[in-house]
Amino acid sequence: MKRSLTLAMLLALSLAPAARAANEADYKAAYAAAETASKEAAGMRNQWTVTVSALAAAKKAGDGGDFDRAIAAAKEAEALAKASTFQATSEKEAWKAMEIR
Amino acid sequence: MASSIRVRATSNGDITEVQTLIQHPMDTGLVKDAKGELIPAHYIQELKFECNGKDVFVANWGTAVSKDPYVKFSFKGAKKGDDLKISWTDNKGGSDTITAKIA
Amino acid sequence: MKARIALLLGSLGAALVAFAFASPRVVAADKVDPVTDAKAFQNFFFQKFPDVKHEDFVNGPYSMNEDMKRQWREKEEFPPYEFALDAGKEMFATPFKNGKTYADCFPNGGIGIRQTYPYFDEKEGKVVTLELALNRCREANGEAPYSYVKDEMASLTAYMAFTSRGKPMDIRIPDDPRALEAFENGKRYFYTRRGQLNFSCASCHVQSPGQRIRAEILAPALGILNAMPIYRSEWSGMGTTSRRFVTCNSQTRAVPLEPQAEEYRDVEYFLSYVANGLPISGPGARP
Amino acid sequence: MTTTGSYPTRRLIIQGAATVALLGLGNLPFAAIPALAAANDKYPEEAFKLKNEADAIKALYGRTAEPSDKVKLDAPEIAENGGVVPISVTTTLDKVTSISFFVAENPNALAASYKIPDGTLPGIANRLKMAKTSNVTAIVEADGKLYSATKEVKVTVGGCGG
Repeated sequence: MKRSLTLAMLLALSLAPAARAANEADYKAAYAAAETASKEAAGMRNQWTVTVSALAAAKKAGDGGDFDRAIAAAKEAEALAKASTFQATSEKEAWKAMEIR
Repeated sequence: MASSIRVRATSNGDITEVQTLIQHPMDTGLVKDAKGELIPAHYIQELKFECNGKDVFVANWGTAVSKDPYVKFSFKGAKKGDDLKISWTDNKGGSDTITAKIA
Repeated sequence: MKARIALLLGSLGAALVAFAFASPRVVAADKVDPVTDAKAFQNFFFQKFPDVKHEDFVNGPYSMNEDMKRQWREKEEFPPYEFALDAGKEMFATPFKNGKTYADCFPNGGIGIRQTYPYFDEKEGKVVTLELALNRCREANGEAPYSYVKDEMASLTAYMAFTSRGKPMDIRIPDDPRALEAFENGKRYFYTRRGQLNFSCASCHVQSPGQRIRAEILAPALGILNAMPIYRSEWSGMGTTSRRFVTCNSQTRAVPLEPQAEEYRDVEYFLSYVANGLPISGPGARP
Repeated sequence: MTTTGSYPTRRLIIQGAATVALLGLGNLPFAAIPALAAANDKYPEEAFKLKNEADAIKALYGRTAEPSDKVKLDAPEIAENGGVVPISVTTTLDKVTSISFFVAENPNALAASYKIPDGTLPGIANRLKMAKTSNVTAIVEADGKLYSATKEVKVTVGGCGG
């Protein structure tokens, strides 16, 4: 019985934050994370156009107060930026496979 | 400014072959510019070729003719050195004309 | 049973030998060797498309498809780059405010020299493209530089390319480690995947030239810059090599670099060098 | 018309008016064709405005065309670019007075119309714009009759994404 109780509590806790509307602080945090990731990608000169547009969408939604959408867009921008940095690092060696010898 | 009309008229025997390339935007009026506004229709409607005092070719064009339009045709009855007068007018009243010598 | 084991051992041995034979080749490749790279690059295309005449590769997609070639021939009767060519010729002859002209900035008055660009400038230790040299000439004579991407720059380079038509590409790599590094940097950029679509230049222009990407036929990488600058129907206007790199990047959803970024100049150096011997065919008309 | 006395004059005038009216009426069909042909001299504003190909042909020539293998239409199978599609036509028909090009799926079907005066060869090459994959039709007016040839040209965008 005790175990299922703790389980239920855990579940309730994890649900709780989603229940109350995302507020500005969450948006700021998500946007900052996305921005650093995209700066890193730009630093490696391997930024993707979709990262830039997702970041812009996040900012627009954030400024408009629609924090749910802003956070989703910021998260997407962060994921895309991370994918592009992964691409840049893995390609450092991977390009040789395609080289005509 | 150089004329908007480039022409190559070469005659062999009695047949003169004429090729023309005209510098003109030929806007259809259906395209939006960067700011999202419609670019107004601006296209050549009539292109006329005259030689030895008579029309040898008249083109009536709509908005489906390519930008910097090109047309090629041939006609009889002219010889090297004759003058070929080419003139066009567009839907905004713009026009240009040149006279070229048949090579 | 014994036979099978022998067979197994034999094939293993063969594989080992092959690997041994290949591996020094791989090791050797790490030392930058442009001559061998160029030979391998050209042979790859000559073998992949045996019935394409060598000098025809510079005609890009039109060397790959008959129906496209016919449309090209028809366009070339009176090509759409005619106006840019005339404008370039006129600009080339018009003196700057200080009385000098472009001819004073270039060897042989700028006529018939396009095939030697880009070259490696040993003083500066970097690749100098024709477009960079033209803007440098303007700035040296107190004139404002032109956009690297189209209009005036395209007209000027169109005229200079026209005066070199038919001359074989003649790019030199001086015996200078920085030049070899620039060549290698260009090669690396050419083969590196980028953008959300995860394409490298080679994904399209080495692995699938002659095939369609929607309506367009992909051009082979060999001689792909010999026709620059090009009038593209897609742009319904002229475009320089820089414009082509920028648009190719954005198509794979990679954010383009500045028009004369080091990577672009180096990849132009690499692609021009491996096309040595193939004729200049600029200015070109493309879909 | 000499007048013979007042009474007959009125009849004559009426008769005259009638004949003029008849002539006028009678002329209409005849006038229609020369008028249309005359219209050819004037820019065929109407025909260029019509969306549908059949209407445009009617507006321009006043009748329909029949396919003929004497009209040879040359157009690419797949256009390299919808903005610049090289299309040309030649014909062995004689007494050709007009040639026109139609792109059925364009916003306006009639693309270009050419007048072929006496002494000019019935062959034209030009570059047209096509909105999308469509039938391209060339119409040749020879000795008062219309002949046509049609070919499908595929058009799509190029490039991989962006």
